[in-house]
Amino acid sequence: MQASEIYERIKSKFEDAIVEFKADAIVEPYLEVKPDKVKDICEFLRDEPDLAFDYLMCLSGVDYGDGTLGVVYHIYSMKHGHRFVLKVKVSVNDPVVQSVESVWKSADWHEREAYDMFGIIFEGHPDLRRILMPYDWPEGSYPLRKDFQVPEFYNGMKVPY
Amino acid sequence: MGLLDKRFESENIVITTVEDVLNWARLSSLWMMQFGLACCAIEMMAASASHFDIMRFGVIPRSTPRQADLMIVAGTVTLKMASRVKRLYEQMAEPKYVISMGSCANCGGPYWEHGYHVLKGVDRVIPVDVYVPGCPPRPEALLEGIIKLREKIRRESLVKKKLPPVYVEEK
Amino acid sequence: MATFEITTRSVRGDLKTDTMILNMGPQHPSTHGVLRLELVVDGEIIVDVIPHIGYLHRCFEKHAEQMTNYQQVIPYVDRMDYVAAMGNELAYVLAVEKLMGLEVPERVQYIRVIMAELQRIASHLLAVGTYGLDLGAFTPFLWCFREREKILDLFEITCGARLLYNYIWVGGLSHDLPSEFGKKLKDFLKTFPKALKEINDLLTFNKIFIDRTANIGVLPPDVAINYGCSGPMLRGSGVKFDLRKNEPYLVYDRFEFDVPVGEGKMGTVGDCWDRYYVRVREMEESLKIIEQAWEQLPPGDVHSAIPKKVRPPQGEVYFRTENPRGEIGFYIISDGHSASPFRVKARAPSFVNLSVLPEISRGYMIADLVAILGSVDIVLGEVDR
Amino acid sequence: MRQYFKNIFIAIWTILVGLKLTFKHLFVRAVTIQYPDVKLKLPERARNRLYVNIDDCIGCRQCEMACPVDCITIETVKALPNEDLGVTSTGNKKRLWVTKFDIDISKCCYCGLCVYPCPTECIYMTDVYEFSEYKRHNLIYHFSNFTPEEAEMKKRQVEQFELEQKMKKAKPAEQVPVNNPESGEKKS
Amino acid sequence: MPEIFNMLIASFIPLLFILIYAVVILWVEIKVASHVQDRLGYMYTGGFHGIAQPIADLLKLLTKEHITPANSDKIFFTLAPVLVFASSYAAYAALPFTSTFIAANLNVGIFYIIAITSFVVIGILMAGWSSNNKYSLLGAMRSVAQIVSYEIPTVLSILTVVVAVGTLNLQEICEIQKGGISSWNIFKYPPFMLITFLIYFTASLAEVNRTPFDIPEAESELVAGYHTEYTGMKFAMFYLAEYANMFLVSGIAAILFFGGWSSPFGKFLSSPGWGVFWFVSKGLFFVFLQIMLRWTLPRLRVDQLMYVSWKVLTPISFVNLMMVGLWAILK
Repeated sequence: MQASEIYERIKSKFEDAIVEFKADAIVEPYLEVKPDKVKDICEFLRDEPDLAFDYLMCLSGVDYGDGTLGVVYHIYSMKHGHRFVLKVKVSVNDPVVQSVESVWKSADWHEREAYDMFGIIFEGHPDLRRILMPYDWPEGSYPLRKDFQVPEFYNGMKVPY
Repeated sequence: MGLLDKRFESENIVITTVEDVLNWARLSSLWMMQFGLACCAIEMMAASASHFDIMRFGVIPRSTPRQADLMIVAGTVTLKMASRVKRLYEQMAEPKYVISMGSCANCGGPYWEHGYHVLKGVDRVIPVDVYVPGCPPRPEALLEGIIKLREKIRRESLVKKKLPPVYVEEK
Repeated sequence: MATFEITTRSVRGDLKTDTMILNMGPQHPSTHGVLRLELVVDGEIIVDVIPHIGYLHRCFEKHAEQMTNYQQVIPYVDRMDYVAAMGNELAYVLAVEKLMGLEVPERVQYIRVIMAELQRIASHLLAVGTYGLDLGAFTPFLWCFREREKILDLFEITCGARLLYNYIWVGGLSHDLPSEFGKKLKDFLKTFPKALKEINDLLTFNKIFIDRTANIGVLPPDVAINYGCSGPMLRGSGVKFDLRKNEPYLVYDRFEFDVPVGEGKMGTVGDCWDRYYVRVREMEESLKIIEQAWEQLPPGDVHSAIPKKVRPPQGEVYFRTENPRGEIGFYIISDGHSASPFRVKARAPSFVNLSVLPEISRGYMIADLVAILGSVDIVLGEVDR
Repeated sequence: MRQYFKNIFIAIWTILVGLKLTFKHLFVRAVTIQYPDVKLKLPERARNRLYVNIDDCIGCRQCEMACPVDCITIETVKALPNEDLGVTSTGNKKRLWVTKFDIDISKCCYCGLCVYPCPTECIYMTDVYEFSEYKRHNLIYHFSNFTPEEAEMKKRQVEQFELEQKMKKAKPAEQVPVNNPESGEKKS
Repeated sequence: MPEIFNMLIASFIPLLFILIYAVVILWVEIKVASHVQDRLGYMYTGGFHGIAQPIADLLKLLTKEHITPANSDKIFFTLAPVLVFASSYAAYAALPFTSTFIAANLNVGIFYIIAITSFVVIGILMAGWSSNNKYSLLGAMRSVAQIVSYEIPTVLSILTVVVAVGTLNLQEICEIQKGGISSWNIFKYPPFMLITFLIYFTASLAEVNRTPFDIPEAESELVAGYHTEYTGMKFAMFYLAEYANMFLVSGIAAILFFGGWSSPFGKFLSSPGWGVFWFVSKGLFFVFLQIMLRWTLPRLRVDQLMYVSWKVLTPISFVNLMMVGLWAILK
């Protein structure tokens, strides 16, 4: 099932949630949606029998550098063998996205990592805390942001070389 | 060196012979702590496997820090792990030695420039006796590091280190 | 699933019992590296497991963005899953080539398949060896490493390194196969099946090993898919999904090999024994692939397609391949003008497989948790990236 | 009841099979390479310690740029026109003094990316793997044959020569007979 | 006056034997383990094949720092290794090394040995509890459950032999089996004595915490079980006690089933001097068997351990005891 047909199915159901569908993007077309509608779209994509996207391949946070953060969902269907790309863009000052942890359990750790690295808050996530960085890492500093400054000291240890 | 360390003022025939025997005992049965962090741990396992048998030097992997007297820091020490490495080092019984294996443990290795979470060298947390360079070092390089450590232990002495003479200018 | 009934705060007669927090700390003989498991334990029975990871977070994604060109990221990709470095390189390089739309000569593809399959055998040998070690059997660990050394010799005469190779480059390979590679590969293929049979006799069909692993840590197929597990974890639960067959890349579609799946021979489908046995059978399949690939190896030059400047167009790609531990995927965004990647996200199989650990280890005993963790077969370099 | 006895029989049988195997392996020759006495001959592509043949180095900094870890630091000084630095073995004309060529081998990740871009193949990886140290700063290798003072002196010479060039270019333009103090020194 | 002299000699010789045997077996275990795993084991300490390695180990352990964990019961912490070693050393009193030499010729010899070896449990429990470490406590709990539940099959199989032989005195048991290989107990009442030996050997493996029953000091689960917190000489005492126990149980197996110091050729080579050789070599053969088992088998889980003891060994040893009893009466 091609990406454009999947797009049609989503458009028919969630008309207002769609921001942009880029069919001719390099390598894979993707669909950008509004941050507060992500969970419903994902549930629809998973429960629809002939879409059956039951496998979340990868959920990655991205810092686009010009003050917008993004979350990219790569999903795949085991039954039909087709794949789809969903994108969400939020601004840096209120980076809130709906959590899809209830749809795919593998999103749990991916979202915690996106929060840990970019500071994207996933509302509805059971326990959103840092996963890779130490728990007492300073609150506002998210390492993978483009404007990240390495702290001079951490617990008495000099960090830069 | 535990009970008798640095207890004696001067060297005499009895001390030097006792020193040699105890140094020989300590260097020929260095019990290693099973403590692997990253890729160097795989090379450490290969060193204790059949091809480059580390047990030929009397190095037996022990699982608890209490019974180990050689800690091989094999891999990248991150900031989150640094306090653990320090605590493990403190739990070891006194005559303890540390081999820093691999570039990451020596000075942060490939992660020294942009590694915000990597500790730049384990010698910032615990004193290191021998640095084994390599990324990861060959098992033979680790064995050579152990031989170098054995040389260092052979030269250790019970006598308190003589401080360098202090030069006082003439009035 | 829980073999014993869980009594968190049970009152046996007037004896009031309570759960205990046991910390299988970052340094523990059986945590395969620096993983901290916080166990909530009622006596010996596990009530809950809380994994704490991040003790080996080496900021791979930050490094990928700071490098000056795509070629320099490959040594860092090697250090992610340091047991199967060739697999990571392959996934990253194929992703960049797909982004650039670069065509690679046949010979390079065949050599890449041979190297990836040799790496799969070496990685599974380590997994089998350490699994025996976790359950108390020391000898299989050393026999497995004796065989693994032969594969490392093959890698060393080809690219010079034993563990982290930097061998597969964007567009080709760093060296062509040396002249004595064929002979060494031949006698490895001849002696390995015998050694594998020995390890099987000693460990796989040993009654105590079967008691310790059958019906333990059962992972139902739908939970496996929902948690995103892949590789031997997924196939152990009976789901016949292998990227080399379902989404063939390189020249995998030219070889015929079958995908072993857990059938629950010694217990229920999806238990530790099945995951272990899928790995042993996969080693035999990899042997078949290597033999076929070696016969059909075409001549050619491996350096011909290596571009002088690697400048992928503006765009992004998500490409995944079948690593020994599961499906490794690289999501690369390139902004067209600069030589270094804008964002590289690595989807590591161990990271996802580990997230299912709390789900499948409730109700078992501490000794079983060690068996379950061994059968999940994680590498911390990949989990923490 | 039958399963009960079958279990016992399987247990005993597999233990005996295991014992047979380990007993057989007691007499299999050990595969150990006794390292300090017997050293393995490494294949010729082995990647261990880096070595730089400094006479062939033309100071092009290709290796410094290619290194992902930036563990090579090179400082070069332009040769004065009257100085002739000779030709490298591969026939390239040398035009730069390499006053500082340091490799911090404890940072190096042994990936071998610096070996390919070198035009004169003067940097390559040897098969020496025994170089562990007691002190970390011994792992910083200095390959250039310039002592720091010589490098300093060479640099001053070149700056001073540049100054004169600028002075010469500036003087004909102004045609002002300024008796600047440096002109006296030019001849020394 | 000579009475005390005799007692001193009688108590000193087993201690000397344990020390020499432990030093040798330390070296043998690692060498056997290495050659089973196709490698070389000790090579460089003390010339040929690392002969002096155990001496180096013990000397190093002597000069290690003694660490007593914070807020742990100091008294129990130091007493535990002493108790564990003392109990296995005390059991050597009743072992008949040869026809003329036995430390204490008790006529309840075997009963004394079973009683005294159960002190080990108390020692291990003390070690586990007092080192104030969760892993040690778990290790101690497991070892108590294991040793106590394996006492039953051990005692029952010994009872079977006593029924067949008729005396508790170890010296007399050896006397009865003097007539060469055919008179050894294992060949009497053909199938049952063999089954008794198998049960006894398995149960004694558990008694001594050796693989496949080495759960109290399970390397991969409980870090190092009950002796996690012990360093230096205290740990060496545990190490020594484990090897002393190993020889003790294999010595008893040799006496009860394979005729102790009696030579397999009946009259030939059966002088007291040779008696020691036969007894020690039979004991060392079973110790070698235990070492080989350690490097082949994985470890059992605690509840499987209980299953083997209560559901398999005990019922079969009961049936066995009845059969031998009936056969002895009908004969």
